[in-house]
Amino acid sequence: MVEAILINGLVLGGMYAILAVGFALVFGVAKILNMAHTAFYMVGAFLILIMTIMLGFPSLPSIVLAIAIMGITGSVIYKLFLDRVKEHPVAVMIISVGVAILFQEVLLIGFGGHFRGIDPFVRGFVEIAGIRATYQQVIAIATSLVALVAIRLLLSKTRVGNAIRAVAEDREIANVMGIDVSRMCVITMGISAVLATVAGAVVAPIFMVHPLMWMHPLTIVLAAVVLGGLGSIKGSILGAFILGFAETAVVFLVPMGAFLRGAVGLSVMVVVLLLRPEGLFGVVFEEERL
Amino acid sequence: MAAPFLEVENLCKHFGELRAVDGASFHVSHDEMVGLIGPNGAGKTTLMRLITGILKPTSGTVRFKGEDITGQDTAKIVNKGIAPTFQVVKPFRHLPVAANVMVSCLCPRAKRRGDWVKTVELRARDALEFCGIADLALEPASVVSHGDLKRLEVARAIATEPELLLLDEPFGGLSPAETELVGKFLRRLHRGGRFGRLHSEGPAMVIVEHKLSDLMKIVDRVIVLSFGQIIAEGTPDEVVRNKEVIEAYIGKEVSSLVS
Amino acid sequence: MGSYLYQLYRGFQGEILAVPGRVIALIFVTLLFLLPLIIPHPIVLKIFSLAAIFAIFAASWDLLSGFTGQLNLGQALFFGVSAYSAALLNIHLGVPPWATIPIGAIAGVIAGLLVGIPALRLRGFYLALVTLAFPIILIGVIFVFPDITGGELGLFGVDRLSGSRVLDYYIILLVATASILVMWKLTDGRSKIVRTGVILHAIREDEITARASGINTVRYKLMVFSISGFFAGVAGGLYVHYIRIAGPSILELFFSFQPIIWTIFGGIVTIYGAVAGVFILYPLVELVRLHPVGETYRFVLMVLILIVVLLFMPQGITRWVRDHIEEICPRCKLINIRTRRYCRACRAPLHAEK
Amino acid sequence: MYLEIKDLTVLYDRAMVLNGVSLTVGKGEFVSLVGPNGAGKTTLLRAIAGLVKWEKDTLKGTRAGRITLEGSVKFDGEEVTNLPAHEIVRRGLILCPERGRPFREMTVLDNLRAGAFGCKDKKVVKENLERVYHLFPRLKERENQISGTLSGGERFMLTIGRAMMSQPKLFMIDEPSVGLAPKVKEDLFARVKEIYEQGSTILMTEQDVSFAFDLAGRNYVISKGHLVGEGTAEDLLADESLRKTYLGL
Repeated sequence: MVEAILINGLVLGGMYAILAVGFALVFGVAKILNMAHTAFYMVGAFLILIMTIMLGFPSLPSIVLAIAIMGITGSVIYKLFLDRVKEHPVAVMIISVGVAILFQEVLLIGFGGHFRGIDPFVRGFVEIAGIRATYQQVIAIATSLVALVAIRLLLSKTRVGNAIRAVAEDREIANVMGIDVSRMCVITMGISAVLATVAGAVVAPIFMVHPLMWMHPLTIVLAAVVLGGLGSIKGSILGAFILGFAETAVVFLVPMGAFLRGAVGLSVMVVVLLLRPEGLFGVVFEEERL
Repeated sequence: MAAPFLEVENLCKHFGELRAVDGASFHVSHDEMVGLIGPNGAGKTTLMRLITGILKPTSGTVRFKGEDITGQDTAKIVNKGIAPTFQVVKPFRHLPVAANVMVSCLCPRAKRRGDWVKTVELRARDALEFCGIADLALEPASVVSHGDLKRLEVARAIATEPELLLLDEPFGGLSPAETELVGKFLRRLHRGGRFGRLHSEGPAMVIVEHKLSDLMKIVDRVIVLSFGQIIAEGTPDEVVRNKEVIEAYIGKEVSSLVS
Repeated sequence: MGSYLYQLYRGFQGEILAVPGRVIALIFVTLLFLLPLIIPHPIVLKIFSLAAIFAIFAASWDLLSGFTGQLNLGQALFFGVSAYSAALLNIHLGVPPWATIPIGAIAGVIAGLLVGIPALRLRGFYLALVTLAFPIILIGVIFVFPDITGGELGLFGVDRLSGSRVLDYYIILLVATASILVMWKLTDGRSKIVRTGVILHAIREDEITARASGINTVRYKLMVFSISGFFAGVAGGLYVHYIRIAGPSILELFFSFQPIIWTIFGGIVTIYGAVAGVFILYPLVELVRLHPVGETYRFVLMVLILIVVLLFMPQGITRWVRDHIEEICPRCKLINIRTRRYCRACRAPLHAEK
Repeated sequence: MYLEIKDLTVLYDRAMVLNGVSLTVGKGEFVSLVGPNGAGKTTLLRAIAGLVKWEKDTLKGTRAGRITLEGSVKFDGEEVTNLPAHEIVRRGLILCPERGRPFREMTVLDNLRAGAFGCKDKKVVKENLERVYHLFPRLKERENQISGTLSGGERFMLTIGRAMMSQPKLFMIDEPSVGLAPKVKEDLFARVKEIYEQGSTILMTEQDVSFAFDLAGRNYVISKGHLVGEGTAEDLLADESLRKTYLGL
């Protein structure tokens, strides 16, 4: 039981972490509460489903292709729908909800509301220190870690990463420093969509794929980002793992757990926020608070 | 003897390692205009914010008319009769100038029984007129120039009918002519203002300012703050001659001030 | 007497007929009241009854999130709490609708305070996410006690509001009109009678300054939370007695997003924008649904309209329309119809001369 | 002329902020722009740097976005009026904004690196960094400190250093002395002078007339969106009416 919680918690937490990082990045840089973020994850998973099962492509190339397609889609959606109205935060939020519903409806029309499975990319399992895990789970955990490290390096070491952080801090000044703000937003949106697809790719064979699968992760990702403190990538990751473990524990330990998984994760968030209103790693400038 | 008007005792505020205000003690009596000066980052603004409860002090006490108001809610403190203005103007940008002041007129302290919207508006106009910006009453605050916004801040503060006015850089960014004007009306307000509980005498004031020459003309007493600590206190003349003050703050400008 | 009537007429002319936005609102409300006479079709009546209920709901969201800037992503909580308490009282204790709806509204107020108290410590998106959590947590609670709450299936067989559809429609429409008028007046910054409007605007713009002006923002925020909870509760009570089922779907994420979508579509911080948004989007989607093809594509259609409208009118449809038919006099700030060249009161030129 | 501005007019909604301003800056000159607050100094610099246009574009569709921008800005013989702000920077026209405004959650070094965004050559970046550190040794000491925790003077040093990283040909400094204590002010102006003496062209706005006149070779006086005077410090001070009405001396 404990092993199962550990492994599943890591898988789930890793997935949420990748999603949360992408979400936090877009929020920080483009100041967009992108409700369509987990819809990218869903569409990414569906693309892999289409390519591997319907078209019979091998899994690795289909994943790469799906990631590329989604990266471009993310950028295009930003350019088409969000860039024009970026000074109206609520309108942007509602448009992104609209985009998510649009994806959901198109998938519903195309695939119906069934649950579909994707074959694992690798079968079998390993035993590490007496804990059994399928290869797929190990791959999922490893991929999450790699993705998280990669994004961290990208942000702190590269020229573009530095520019992205600068835009996140102060757009106007970034602009005067010669950084093209809207190009940075497009790039960030692309990176975030890529991350979402990575998350979709690693867990698609573990969980079922269906056109409503974006809703639940969305609430958890929002909760994770806020739990960690808005704007803090580190915090989002920690928040995601906390919620991932909380959810797994509930599903395994409580009889009606599956119904409660959303409620428990969010309760954790509410309690933490009541104790620490700025989230775990949020920065407060005291003079700006009341 | 009645309890002193405003008493600040050993007030401290630490932001992590930084000691923004470090054991400041002073008092202000009800018929004084006090200047608060000091180099940048000395903690003047922080001190003001501690008094008005926008920030909570790490330790120390603030007493107003004998009552301990340390760390109370800002709105409560304002309703006891201390009105702050801000260094960086923060008007309600989308509201008309008159409505900005109306908000103050609606606070429990300034509200009268059976008041209705018309009379409140008139009182708001009164405050605006006193500050000389009544002609802008209908304009939204977002189109008003910086200098007028500074005056709007003061109008907003006096509309709560304070007994003590805390002004944070009221001359900041004003032209010389405007500075003189504002200085004059502050003086007028202090002497026999209409905007106080006691109509015979105006509110006491604490003014934080960088423009020393203009400040020195209007205040009775000056307190000098450096690195969170009070290093000197006295009449303007005394302070500008104080060696420590010159070293820490005034620099070579002193000659021009004394003359 | 005659002169008094004349004055009343002049007031009506000056305050309503001269302002195109208000003329449109007047025509619209009149049409709504005449609807059962024009199109007595039961489905149309049902759609417009529900639209009126949702109009209260959306307006209550606008009151809270638009006017005080407390972004609430969980407005469904107030609606759901009220709907469930009305349904429970009605089914288990047999309390009639005229009593359950006010009780439901009070439950909404309590829910509002329950969310409002943590809201005092939180701001911006932190608050938004905490509010988003509450309805989802409540769903969890509902699933844990299926015997009382009906679990996943919900509660069936709630009493009807009244005997006939037409009567239902008029009850709902009257309650909706009254609620919306109250909310509108409460939030009107230019109102000559109520002062809360100015204060709410002030709190939204800058809370610290509002406090420095001596306004107890805590009290006003809690007040707004409870008022918003009250009206969302009224909507919830009406809803449950109208469609006679209370299911967990009214607490889901999508249901919380609906009032936001309508309000943003219509125009936030206006109240009437929220109402307009509901009355445009909701009947459209439901009417399209009547057609077999529309059934599948209705949400796609709705979303496309939503996105296109917001791309070109990011502040919402009513504000866009208002900016194109009305012009505020630069001198006396009176609203004029755009076609006028000089202000109707002070004769100042309305349009900047080139 | 190096920088040439003709009939620049900016209207925010209906409020006239700049009204037909024309001015020039020659290569290697130090020009100051003085005037009371609200005169339009900051807006003028923002308009030159392309920020007014940027603001107009991003706020399109809101009331705040009703900005009219007319006139022409020529830099180094090239029309830059309608270029986006980041393109203008690439041509060497850099604005150092009011009140410093560093990227406050980033370290000092990252701030400087962000300034060097336009420069892809790592060697050049390194040289520039050395130059900035040489000028402001304080920044080197604080290299890894989060810039939000710097003091007011250090913050401004950082922003000047950051602007220098993008290899300016013409340096626009907006009100360097706002909110600084007299002592810090003196130090800061000494540094600005040093930068100028190293061969930069500088256009600086300032409220503290005495400092501005000390430094600059030529001055413009601006009031309510109009230029009301131009010349050397002596010329301007000699004009009695100008001195009384606009300079308050």
